[in-house]
Amino acid sequence: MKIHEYQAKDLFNEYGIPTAKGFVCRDTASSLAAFREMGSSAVVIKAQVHTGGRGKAGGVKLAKTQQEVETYSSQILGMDIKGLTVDRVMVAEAVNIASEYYISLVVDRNTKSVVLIMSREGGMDIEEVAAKSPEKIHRVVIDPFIGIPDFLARKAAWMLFDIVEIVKQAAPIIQKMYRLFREKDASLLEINPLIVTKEGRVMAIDGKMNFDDNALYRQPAIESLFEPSAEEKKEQDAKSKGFSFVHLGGKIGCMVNGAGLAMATMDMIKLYGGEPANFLDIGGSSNPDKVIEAMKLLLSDKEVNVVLINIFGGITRCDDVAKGLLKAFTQIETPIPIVIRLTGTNEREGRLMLEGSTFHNAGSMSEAISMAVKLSNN
Amino acid sequence: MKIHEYQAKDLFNEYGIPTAKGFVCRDTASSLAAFREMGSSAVVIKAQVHTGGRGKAGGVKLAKTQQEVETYSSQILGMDIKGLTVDRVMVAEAVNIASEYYISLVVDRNTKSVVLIMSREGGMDIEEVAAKSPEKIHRVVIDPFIGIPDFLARKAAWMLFDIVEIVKQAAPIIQKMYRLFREKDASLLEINPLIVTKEGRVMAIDGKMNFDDNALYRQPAIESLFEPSAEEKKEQDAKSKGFSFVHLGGKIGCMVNGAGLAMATMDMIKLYGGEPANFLDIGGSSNPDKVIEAMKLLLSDKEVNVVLINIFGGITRCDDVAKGLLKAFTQIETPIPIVIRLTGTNEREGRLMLEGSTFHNAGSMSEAISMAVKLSNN
Amino acid sequence: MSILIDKNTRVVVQGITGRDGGFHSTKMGEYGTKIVAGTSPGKGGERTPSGVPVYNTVADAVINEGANTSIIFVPAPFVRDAIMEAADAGVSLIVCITEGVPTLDVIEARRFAQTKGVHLIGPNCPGLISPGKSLVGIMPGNIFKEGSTAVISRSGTLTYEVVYNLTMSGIGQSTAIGVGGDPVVGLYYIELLKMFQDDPDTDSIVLIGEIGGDAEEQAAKYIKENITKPVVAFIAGQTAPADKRMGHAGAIISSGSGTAAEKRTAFINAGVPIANEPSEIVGYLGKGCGP
Amino acid sequence: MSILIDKNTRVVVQGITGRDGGFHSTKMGEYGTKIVAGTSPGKGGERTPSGVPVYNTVADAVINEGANTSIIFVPAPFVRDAIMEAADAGVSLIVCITEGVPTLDVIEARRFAQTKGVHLIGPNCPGLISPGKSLVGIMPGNIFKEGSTAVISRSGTLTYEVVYNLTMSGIGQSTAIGVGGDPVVGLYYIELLKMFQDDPDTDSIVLIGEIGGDAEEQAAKYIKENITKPVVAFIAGQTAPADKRMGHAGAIISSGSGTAAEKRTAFINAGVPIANEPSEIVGYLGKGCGP
Repeated sequence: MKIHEYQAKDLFNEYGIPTAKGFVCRDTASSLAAFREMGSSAVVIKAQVHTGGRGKAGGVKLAKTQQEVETYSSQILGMDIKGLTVDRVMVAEAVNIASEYYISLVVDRNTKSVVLIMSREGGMDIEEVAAKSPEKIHRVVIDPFIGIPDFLARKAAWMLFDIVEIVKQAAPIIQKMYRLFREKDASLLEINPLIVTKEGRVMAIDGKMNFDDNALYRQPAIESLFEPSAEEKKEQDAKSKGFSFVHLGGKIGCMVNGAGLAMATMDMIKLYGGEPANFLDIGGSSNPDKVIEAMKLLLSDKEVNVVLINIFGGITRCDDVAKGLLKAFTQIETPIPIVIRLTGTNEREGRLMLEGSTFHNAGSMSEAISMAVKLSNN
Repeated sequence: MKIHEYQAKDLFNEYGIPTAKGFVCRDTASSLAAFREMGSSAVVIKAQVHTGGRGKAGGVKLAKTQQEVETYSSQILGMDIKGLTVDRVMVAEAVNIASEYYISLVVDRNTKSVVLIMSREGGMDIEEVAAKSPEKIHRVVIDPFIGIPDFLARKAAWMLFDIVEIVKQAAPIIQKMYRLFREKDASLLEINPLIVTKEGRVMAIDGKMNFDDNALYRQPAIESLFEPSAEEKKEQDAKSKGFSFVHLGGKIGCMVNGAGLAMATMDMIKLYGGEPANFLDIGGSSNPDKVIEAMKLLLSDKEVNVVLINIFGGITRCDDVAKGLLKAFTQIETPIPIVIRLTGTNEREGRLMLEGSTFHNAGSMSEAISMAVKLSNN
Repeated sequence: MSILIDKNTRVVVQGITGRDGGFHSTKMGEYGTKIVAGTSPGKGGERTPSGVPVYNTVADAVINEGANTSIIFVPAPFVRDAIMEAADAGVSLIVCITEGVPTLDVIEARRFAQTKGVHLIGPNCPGLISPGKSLVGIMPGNIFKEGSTAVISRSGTLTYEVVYNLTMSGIGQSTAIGVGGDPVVGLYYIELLKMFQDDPDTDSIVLIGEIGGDAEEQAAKYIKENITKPVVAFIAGQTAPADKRMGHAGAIISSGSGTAAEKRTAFINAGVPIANEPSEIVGYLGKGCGP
Repeated sequence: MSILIDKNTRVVVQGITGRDGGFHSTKMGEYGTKIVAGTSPGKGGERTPSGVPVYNTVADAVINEGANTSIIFVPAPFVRDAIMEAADAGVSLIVCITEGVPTLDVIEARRFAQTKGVHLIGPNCPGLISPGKSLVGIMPGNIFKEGSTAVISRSGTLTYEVVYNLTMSGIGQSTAIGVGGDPVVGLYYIELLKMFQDDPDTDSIVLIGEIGGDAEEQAAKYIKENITKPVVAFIAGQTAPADKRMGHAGAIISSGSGTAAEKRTAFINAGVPIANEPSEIVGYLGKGCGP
């Protein structure tokens, strides 16, 4: 789950990580008010959208006068960045930046740990730095039972800074970042750039946080920050029904049990010259209600012209699955052709039961996919 | 550092460990008021002193009437238990005890860990249980980085109890005990007995806590509970001057550098037929001010009839030590004979410097001790 | 032979009195797995309908029944504690089926298991099977067949699909393992490849990967350097869009990395043939694939 | 030969810019110990008056100067962190001189060092010396003499007293170690006895115990079962009253246990002669004491 920069900033403040003063504004009038309130000679106006590359898209501007604040604020509000409409900006105090650094905490699959990643190349795209000059990236693996003791925070801070006064500010910031990360079940906490001001203060200028969806049940405060896009709402709605759904934009609606098999199905559709409309994992059992809900979801996509049901009957046997499908389809009326492929335990019995139905029955995954692609492309 | 039972009870309450209702009272009137306030059919009146064996000494009584509260309270207040005068009692609600258990957390030297110790033989002297039936004592070693996770708390609770409802109450109590122990730098946290009431509630009935003296600097709230006895005050006073002092009651005052050597000196005095007046470790250096302070301390004990100074000159050489002693004794006037023994680096030079002084100079530890014992016993 | 589980595997089921725990305990028992105990705090002393003794703690199950493997079905919020309990109790393998476990819980529990020298598989995995010997998981036992092809996979039904194809073609399996679809799980490709390389009764390996992370790339490198047995790979998610979680929490292309294309390239560079569809795997195995 | 430290010991001094750290660094250097670095956050790049390079972190000292042993002089509140830093940085031995360290800090730091496979001596100890080779501590080096008698002690000056007697009688020492006077410290009798038993250049052992705990009793048992070299023991605190801390935080008879009498009995039962005064030790060694 992603949150906005200004929300991350609020969390930083809650944990004592220094940030530049700033206000979130939903219209130009508020931006002006924020500018006046701040009493700073310059402010940065930043689009608040759940995506990177705001700067390149013109979503970040420095304003020094009321006029500039007004101009930029109204320019940015309503702007489209990577398909997302900007409906709020952050008006933040412009600080005197002496130098910029990169610092983040992230869940690392390989070490199966939280890892602290740092670079003196701050303000840059960190993947680019990693690709071009991997030696400029420092990584510190954190033992979950040890955390970041003082010595480790200092050791890490010395990787970024050479002056003891700066290290003394940075080390506690690193410890606070980790506490925030842990206590809120984050999956990413990135400060880019972390800066040192000309006055010698360490400060987070841009912050980004993602959270572990699996942990939201124990993070109600974080969950309340979630603002799903239209597409995400649909995915969330599917999730609440026990599905895992992702819209893809093609014409062949897929209903599969299991994420891996669903991905393989999409891949094969493409391989066979078709376009999958979606990823849809309906999970374990195949009870009729679930199938009905899944069909509704697929048919709500007006682009879909074929539905492919690919089920592996394992613990739930194929004959039971067939029974469920037949029952479900007594309640579903659609002119769209349905291709069904059932494999696994009691495969023959299941397939026998489907004979004589209006379904297009396939004997193998390859056959099912060719049939669906042919039906879709006609 | 030890605290009173009622103070431990306050800490238990702060950490959510259930205890019986109770009030600390310094006079009989307050005891009566507490009894009335409680509205309980019976109360237990318990002497609050820094020692064990209160029960055997008659310092714990059950009272069911105002008359009994008055009688027992006035009996116990002012009572002498192992040399300590009872100046306050706890008047605690008497609960319906169904069964009693022992549970404690203690720093264990051997495993170099905090250890949870439990027994179903509650209310007894645990050392006695350990000696007679060691199989009735359960020990759980706690990893400082892991603490007591839920499973471990449950596993421990199952060692004491057989009923899931009781285990569900006891497991969090164990976790709270550990949290209290850690957060307050305890060295002992003992609940004896931990009881189950006839109504099925788990509760701490008698609690004892000791704290790590080395950690008091970061535990001001705990330190403020310290009520030193007259003797402890003297020890504390010595400590503030950089000494380690224990009064023993004999006639030979000892001044030694180093705890081990000081103990060995005491032992040898006894072995040679004398009585050491004290243990006094004056620590590393031998600057004159320290010697003067130490002499004041020794001479304040009117029983002392000889002073034995036993110094090993290591990093601080013997000639420097001798210089310091001579300087110090220009400011000390006492008719009491002083035996000095200096060994170690530059021993000869040091001893030469002391020649001609009023000190009794000894060439070896054995000689010094024989001299001191002889002088003391004459 | 096989790896991790065999005829001597004695399983304790954590959460045996729950719906899934009960159902799959029965299924595993029917397959022939030695289900020696279950745990359910407060139900110690009882027995399940099929007669399995229930204990209050895993430690009791280990002491009284000689359990050496645990399978976990407890709800996600209790998984961290359940893994730690099993690791502390002295089993040598823990298989965690539960999905939806918070990542930081897995990180802690796995680290704990590691310090105790205990293997963890999962969470969010279908478990593992050594056909004809032991099934510790939720896989449909009947689609497997005893043999000498190893299967390692991040997915459940896709594994079944692959295995079903193998079995139908007469290719049996030594051990098949679903490592789990979460970003952080226990045993993974490299540890398992090493075990299979050392297993005398495994003579080929099927590796089923998917998008997200770079474990496949690392596995490819490891195979090139250390594995002499033939390996065939399959990668799911070639058409997956970026930044979308494809069912599994771990199946996500983020910041442009973890794509199927990168993984395919890595295997090809390591000399490992890539199947384009599950059914092609049989062909590669038949041909004697491998580096 | 010797144990733990020798000519190859390369010491980093944590807290070298402090009063004690500075003083004893010089003393150790004069003795011949290789003091290769010091640490003092913020003073990295500087040098001490005697020319020892100062680093901001122990890790830097290990990387740049090949330090393999650390000695700690930082104030008590910072000891826990200092030990962990050294253990993490990759030294193999940590000697902590500082006294007054909270026990729970020692428990954590020692556990951390243990998981990293690093030996800890202390805190609240005088350190150790392998005469003629290396001194890592605050002992007066000049009273020691190269030889083959090992000394293990819970005390500082009492050790010097004993060693002085030995040296004066011509009995040199292989390694002499003060394990520290706190209730919880690092290496203790049993680990050290084992090392000395295995050290070809140690042929007798002096063990100086004191009241508090039952480490002496355990050592006695261990000696009886495992040590073939002659051992002489001395126990301080026979006249100590109960429940009073005798200088060392660990020297306390509590709940009637930890008395000198118990310890003496244990050694006698193990066939280890007990000296009644420090000067008697020489006699026992001369006689070829031991079980």
